[in-house]
Amino acid sequence: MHELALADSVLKAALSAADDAGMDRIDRIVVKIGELQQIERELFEFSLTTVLPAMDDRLAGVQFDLSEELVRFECRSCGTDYGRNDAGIEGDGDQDEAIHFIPELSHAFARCPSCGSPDFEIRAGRGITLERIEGSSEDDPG
Amino acid sequence: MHELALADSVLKAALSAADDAGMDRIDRIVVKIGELQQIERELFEFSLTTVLPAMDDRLAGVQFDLSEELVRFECRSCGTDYGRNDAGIEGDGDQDEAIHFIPELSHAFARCPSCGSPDFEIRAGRGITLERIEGSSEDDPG
Amino acid sequence: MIPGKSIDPRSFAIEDRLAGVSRIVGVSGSKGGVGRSIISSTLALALADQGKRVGLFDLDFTSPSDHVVLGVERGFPDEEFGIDPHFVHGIHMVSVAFFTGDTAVPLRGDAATNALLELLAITRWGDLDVLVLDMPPGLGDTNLDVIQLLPRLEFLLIGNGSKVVIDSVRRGLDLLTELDVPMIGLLENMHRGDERAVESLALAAGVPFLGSVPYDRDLEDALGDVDRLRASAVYSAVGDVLPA
Amino acid sequence: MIPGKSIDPRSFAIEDRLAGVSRIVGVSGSKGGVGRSIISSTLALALADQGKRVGLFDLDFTSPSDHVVLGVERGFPDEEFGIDPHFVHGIHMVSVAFFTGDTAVPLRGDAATNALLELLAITRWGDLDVLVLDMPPGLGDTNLDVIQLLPRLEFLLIGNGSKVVIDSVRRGLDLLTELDVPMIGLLENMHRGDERAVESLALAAGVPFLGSVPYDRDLEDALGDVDRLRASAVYSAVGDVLPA
Ligand SMILES: Nc1ncnc2c1ncn2[C@@H]1O[C@H](COP(=O)(O)OP(=O)(O)O)[C@@H](O)[C@H]1O
Ligand SMILES: Nc1ncnc2c1ncn2[C@@H]1O[C@H](COP(=O)(O)OP(=O)(O)O)[C@@H](O)[C@H]1O
Ligand SMILES: [Mg+2]
Ligand SMILES: [Mg+2]
Ligand SMILES: [Mg+2]
Ligand SMILES: [Mg+2]
Ligand code: NI
Ligand code: NI
Ligand SMILES: [Zn+2]
Ligand SMILES: [Zn+2]
Repeated sequence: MHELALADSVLKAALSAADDAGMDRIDRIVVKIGELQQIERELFEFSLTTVLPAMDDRLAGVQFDLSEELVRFECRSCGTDYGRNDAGIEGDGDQDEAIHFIPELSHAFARCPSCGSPDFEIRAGRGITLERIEGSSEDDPG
Repeated sequence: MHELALADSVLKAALSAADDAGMDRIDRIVVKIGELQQIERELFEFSLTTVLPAMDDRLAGVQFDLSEELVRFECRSCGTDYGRNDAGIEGDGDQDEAIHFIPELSHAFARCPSCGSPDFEIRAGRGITLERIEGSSEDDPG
Repeated sequence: MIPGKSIDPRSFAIEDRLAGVSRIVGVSGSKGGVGRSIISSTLALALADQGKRVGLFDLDFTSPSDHVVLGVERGFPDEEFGIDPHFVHGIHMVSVAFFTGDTAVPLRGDAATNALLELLAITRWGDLDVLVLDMPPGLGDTNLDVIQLLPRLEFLLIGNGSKVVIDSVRRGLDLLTELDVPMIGLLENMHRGDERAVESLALAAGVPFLGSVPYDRDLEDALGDVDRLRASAVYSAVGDVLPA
Repeated sequence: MIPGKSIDPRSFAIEDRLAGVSRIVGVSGSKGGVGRSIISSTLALALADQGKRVGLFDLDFTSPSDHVVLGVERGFPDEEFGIDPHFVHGIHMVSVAFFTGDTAVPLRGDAATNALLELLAITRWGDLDVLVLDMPPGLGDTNLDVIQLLPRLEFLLIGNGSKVVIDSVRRGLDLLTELDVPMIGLLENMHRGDERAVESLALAAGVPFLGSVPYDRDLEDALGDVDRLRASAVYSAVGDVLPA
């Protein structure tokens, strides 16, 4: 249920972006969910849509557009590009759980399938990013 | 005159790239020279064109295309984008000299003109990069 | 937001997560092994014993020590609306060692920055009088990150009288002074005999000298056992180090 | 080369620059303050005194110490076809402190990687029997970089009997063993009494135990003065630590 904290940060970031853009209402928030962190999508979505919007009027009619992004690890040692399933992370246990809280702890458990190195870049699919917001201001034409 | 060592590394990188591409002769080497390091361009060019090509036959008729790239520092603290002249580096002295050898030592001397932070990214214009090589192999048509 | 540029939402949550924390103290000093972890842990313990609400956050991700000093069992924190720090010996505590157990965590600087951001975004520290940050050595990513991310942070620097330590701490102190980072002062650790080098350094740098924690040859036996830590000379010395 | 992707030429020069170096020894150990710099510097000094051709490269960029231990004046190296290490007390030596004097060098990990690459690409070490690398603490960028960039590197790990040190060094040792990085062994520093924790750790991890360097209460007075260093208990202990 730490998904609520992640959802909360997304909405805070969205509201800040709305401020910057002079929006009075946010209609749509586009979020990318990285595979590595394995968030519980239902909890995350429930937090975004049901629990949190009450925090700000500008979120009253907001819609969410969530999409998932696969992990792409790139080995700094041999250059191999690999995915979560090839990284040797033990599923359904402590390793998964540690990475769920802090994706960088993959450096403790994940290894390059070609050379065994823990020295990789997480090129994509790490965690939650706010891709885009759409909205309007009172004095928008139309 | 440590410019010779930099020139040497450029040619070694070019020869390695030629190997990868199956080239028997390198005709053209395109190099970008970052402003930050303030290399002595004449020394560097002299090393590239006159001293070093003897190291490998494939460099016999090589031409060089050198261009300069301005420094772009980006402050991690306040986001300001600034150039070498705004970074407060003392010219013609020890600071310049230290940065000439190791561009990252700019973190000891350069400061963001807006907020004073030494915590910046060197976004461009750091040092020497090999942009491209052109060449041909014996069995090239024409 | 800039069209086409995605936003990392985590930093937007930090201020709120720390809203109930009155004071954030970064125990630092650029030289390794000067006793940041010992001081951070015993300071947190002493403040808790005084009835203060205290947090302890071990930011030396690749070489965490506070769980060893305080003898804390590993285990995942509770997860509810975020993560709740472990509550042990009266201290609210977070360490990557709780997540990884005995496993090594090789982390490049940018990964350490990400881990810090993540923990700041999800940890519910609640209401605290003091949050103590146990910093890693050096002048690298994590020390630069806390300066950037936590404008309310005050540094408490640790040094000792060894020439190599004085040389290193002086550099760090000069930098923090130049950057105008709030500084509680410089504390000497492992004080022996009539050594005055740390005091002189504080004087020369114009920062408060916070006194001396004695070298304690029995400290080693107390590590991992809070009752014995409470009886140590270090514990007695750190209790009143933080000016109000 | 991949069309449109520029190449950093520096790594292509490294092998040649180190071609005359017979052996590269990385003095490491993930805990700060265990004595890497003391051991690196006195080991280099002892080997030089034995007539070996020795290099000493201080890779703790944000907290360099070897120049303090050996009492070396700062000053730029000579520049001729590259840079020549300073030659002091029989040791060929490079440290960022030669370039920056007393100024602090805050460096994030990626900048430290760049500084390392640059120095490896331009330094002319010449013919050496041993090049000693004094590593920074932790399991961060520079330790990962040398593993990646210098396949011939052998690690010499330093630890001591303190619980916090044992905990940290065990993690690092496990990782290096898993990665099959060449390892000379584990050396105990600051040995006192009949402490055996470091020896036991080496045994448990299956790496050679290289013996114990005693805790030397007079060492501090010898720092910066090579003649006194040569008379120290540390110097006597490190002279035969490197197996042939
Ligand atoms: N006042 C003291 N007396 C005796 N030993 C100490 C004292 N402070 C620290 N130590 C010891 O010094 C070593 C380094 O301390 P530590 O807190 O881990 O340093 P740091 O966190 O700065 O790297 C540990 O073995 C610790 O037990
Ligand atoms: N064998 C020893 N006896 C006494 N003091 C030592 C010994 N080895 C190291 N020291 C002291 O311990 C401190 C840390 O040593 P240093 O070499 O700087 O550690 P590191 O490089 O691992 O951080 C220094 O003050 C040093 O003088
Ligand atoms: Mg990375
Ligand atoms: Mg950078
Ligand atoms: Mg510590
Ligand atoms: Mg050191
Ligand atoms: Ni969760
Ligand atoms: Ni030069
Ligand atoms: Zn690999
Ligand atoms: Zn700035």
